[in-house]
Amino acid sequence: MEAPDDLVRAVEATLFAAEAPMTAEEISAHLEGAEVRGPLAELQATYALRGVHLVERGKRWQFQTAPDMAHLLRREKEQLRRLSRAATEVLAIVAYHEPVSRAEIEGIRGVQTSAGTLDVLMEAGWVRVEGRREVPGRPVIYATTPDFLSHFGLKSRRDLPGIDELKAAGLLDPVDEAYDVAIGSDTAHEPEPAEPDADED
Amino acid sequence: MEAPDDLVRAVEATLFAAEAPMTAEEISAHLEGAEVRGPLAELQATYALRGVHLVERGKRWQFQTAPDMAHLLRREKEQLRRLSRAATEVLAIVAYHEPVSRAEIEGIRGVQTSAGTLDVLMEAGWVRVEGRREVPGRPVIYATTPDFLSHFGLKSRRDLPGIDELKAAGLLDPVDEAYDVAIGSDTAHEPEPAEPDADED
Amino acid sequence: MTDDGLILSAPDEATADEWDGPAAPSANDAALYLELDGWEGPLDLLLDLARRQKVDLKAISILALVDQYIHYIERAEALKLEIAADYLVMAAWLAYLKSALLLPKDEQEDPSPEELALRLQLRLERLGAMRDAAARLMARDRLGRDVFVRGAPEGLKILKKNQWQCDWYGLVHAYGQVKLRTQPVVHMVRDRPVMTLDAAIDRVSAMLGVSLDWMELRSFLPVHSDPRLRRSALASSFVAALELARMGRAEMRQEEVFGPIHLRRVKA
Repeated sequence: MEAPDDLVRAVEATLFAAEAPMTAEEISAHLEGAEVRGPLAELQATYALRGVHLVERGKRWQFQTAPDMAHLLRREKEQLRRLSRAATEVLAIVAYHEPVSRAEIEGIRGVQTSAGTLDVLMEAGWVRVEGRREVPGRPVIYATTPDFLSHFGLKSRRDLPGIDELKAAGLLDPVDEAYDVAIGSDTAHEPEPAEPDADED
Repeated sequence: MEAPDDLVRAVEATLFAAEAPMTAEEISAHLEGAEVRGPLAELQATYALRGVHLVERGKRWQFQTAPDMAHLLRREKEQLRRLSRAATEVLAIVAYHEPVSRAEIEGIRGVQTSAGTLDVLMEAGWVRVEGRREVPGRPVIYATTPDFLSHFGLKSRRDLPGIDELKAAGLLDPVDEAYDVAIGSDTAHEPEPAEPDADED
Repeated sequence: MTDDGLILSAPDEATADEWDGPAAPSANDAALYLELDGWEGPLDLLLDLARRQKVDLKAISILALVDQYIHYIERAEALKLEIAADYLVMAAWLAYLKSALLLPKDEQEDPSPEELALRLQLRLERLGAMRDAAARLMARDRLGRDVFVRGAPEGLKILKKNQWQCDWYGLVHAYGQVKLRTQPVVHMVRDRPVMTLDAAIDRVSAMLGVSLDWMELRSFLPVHSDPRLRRSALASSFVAALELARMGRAEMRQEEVFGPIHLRRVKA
């Protein structure tokens, strides 16, 4: 690469350090009235092949990243994150009760729901604002999205197991009932040979 | 000018767009792990003749205007806050002796260092607390920062002006050591306080 | 080993008389005051005075330097200027050093004045080196003064996109938990057959009374009863046995870990 002359270098440095795009006149004034159109054209040609271009926008000149490198300026980094328990509960409530307002969600959960929780679900693309309920205060109501169905492998919301099914699957058993079942099955199946009664019988 | 390859252009665009100097590792991470040392060297050579240079400062790379353009650019830019003489001396002592405690700085300067002096240097981002020396009293020790190297255009501390000669001349050694060398004695040196006022007592 | 010339030979041009104030040639009193105010301590003043000798600091004449310094301080005192204590301490120390240097060698104390002089010279050298280094550092092409980074960088933004994870089971289970937590729950406390500790103590002590031999703990349990009552009875009987042993009414023995536990009556 041949050395550019000093005026070209001066224009280059001036535009590089400038905090805003500059007109040719401003650059010239900065460089003691030098004629800068030639140097600007030369720089533009030089940079045309590079990762940075010299561009003129509305008579103002500036360096900017080459268009095909623009993706470098904003890089997306995906990270897998598990939904928190609170968010999962809220999602489940929206799915079972939609459309549902935040106050209703809180009523069902029995605890306050932080604003961030619904945001997370909307960011995930599973919940959306469906509108407002025509009651005093016109609360926003939420519903699930088609993405929600496809993510959870559901054809429709009707595929979600009902309360009775949850009960049958043991998911709604209160803790002490579950304990009794466990105890009962212990005795029934005698799974522990060390049990005194098993030895005795 | 031949067209640089896309990786070179990507490194160029990344560093042009970056708001702070980047290490080769950071650039590489931004470019999906590409090996960027070759491209950096190529860009550095390409830009060496231009009005903008690619420089390495404390392992971090950045574009900056060529030093010979200073006279053109300086007038527009706000002057740096002038450092007091005390602050410049303290900065030099930290840079050439780091890591160094406040007592050691004061030993060299023969005067107490006002609390503000080190604060000014830390606020400027040139000096930081590096830790504590594991001696009685565990004094805080200070060292320079990567920003210090950037600001003063140093690739590394080895680039400090005259540091090799100072080292060779023993001028970075404490007075006690230098004294032993000067009188060429291996005799057990008495723990003589070098402070004149201490001798005075 | 000390270089005598270092201390005693004064360069001709550096006599105290020629010197009329550091930094500024003007000898007027106001300037003197201001300059004294501007030193970074006595060592700093000494270094500037030493530099006026226009020789390498290694070859400095300490005697001449002492004279210059004392002269400077005396002039300041004559003008009734406030002089910080550390300057006066240095002046007194230098006066002492000078007199010691002029004494015959055999009358010198330890540390020798030559040693003190050499140490002073070494300190001046070191401070001088740092002052020069500072000047060279400040003269470099400095970012923001001589060289500039890009004025308006686009900036690199890394957008972190969260890919949220949740599965069908997690969803359904969460709903189950919510319903569970908020449903009115009816607690049914079942009537479970248990053997109380008191009953066990009565039972075990009564049974101990019928035999003097070792009996296994399990033989104390009710034979044909609900398995859940037997579990309760085993626990109570074990505690009862411990209690009886504590009271000295029974002794216990176990051959191995997890082995059967035996007990028998202690003969009164």
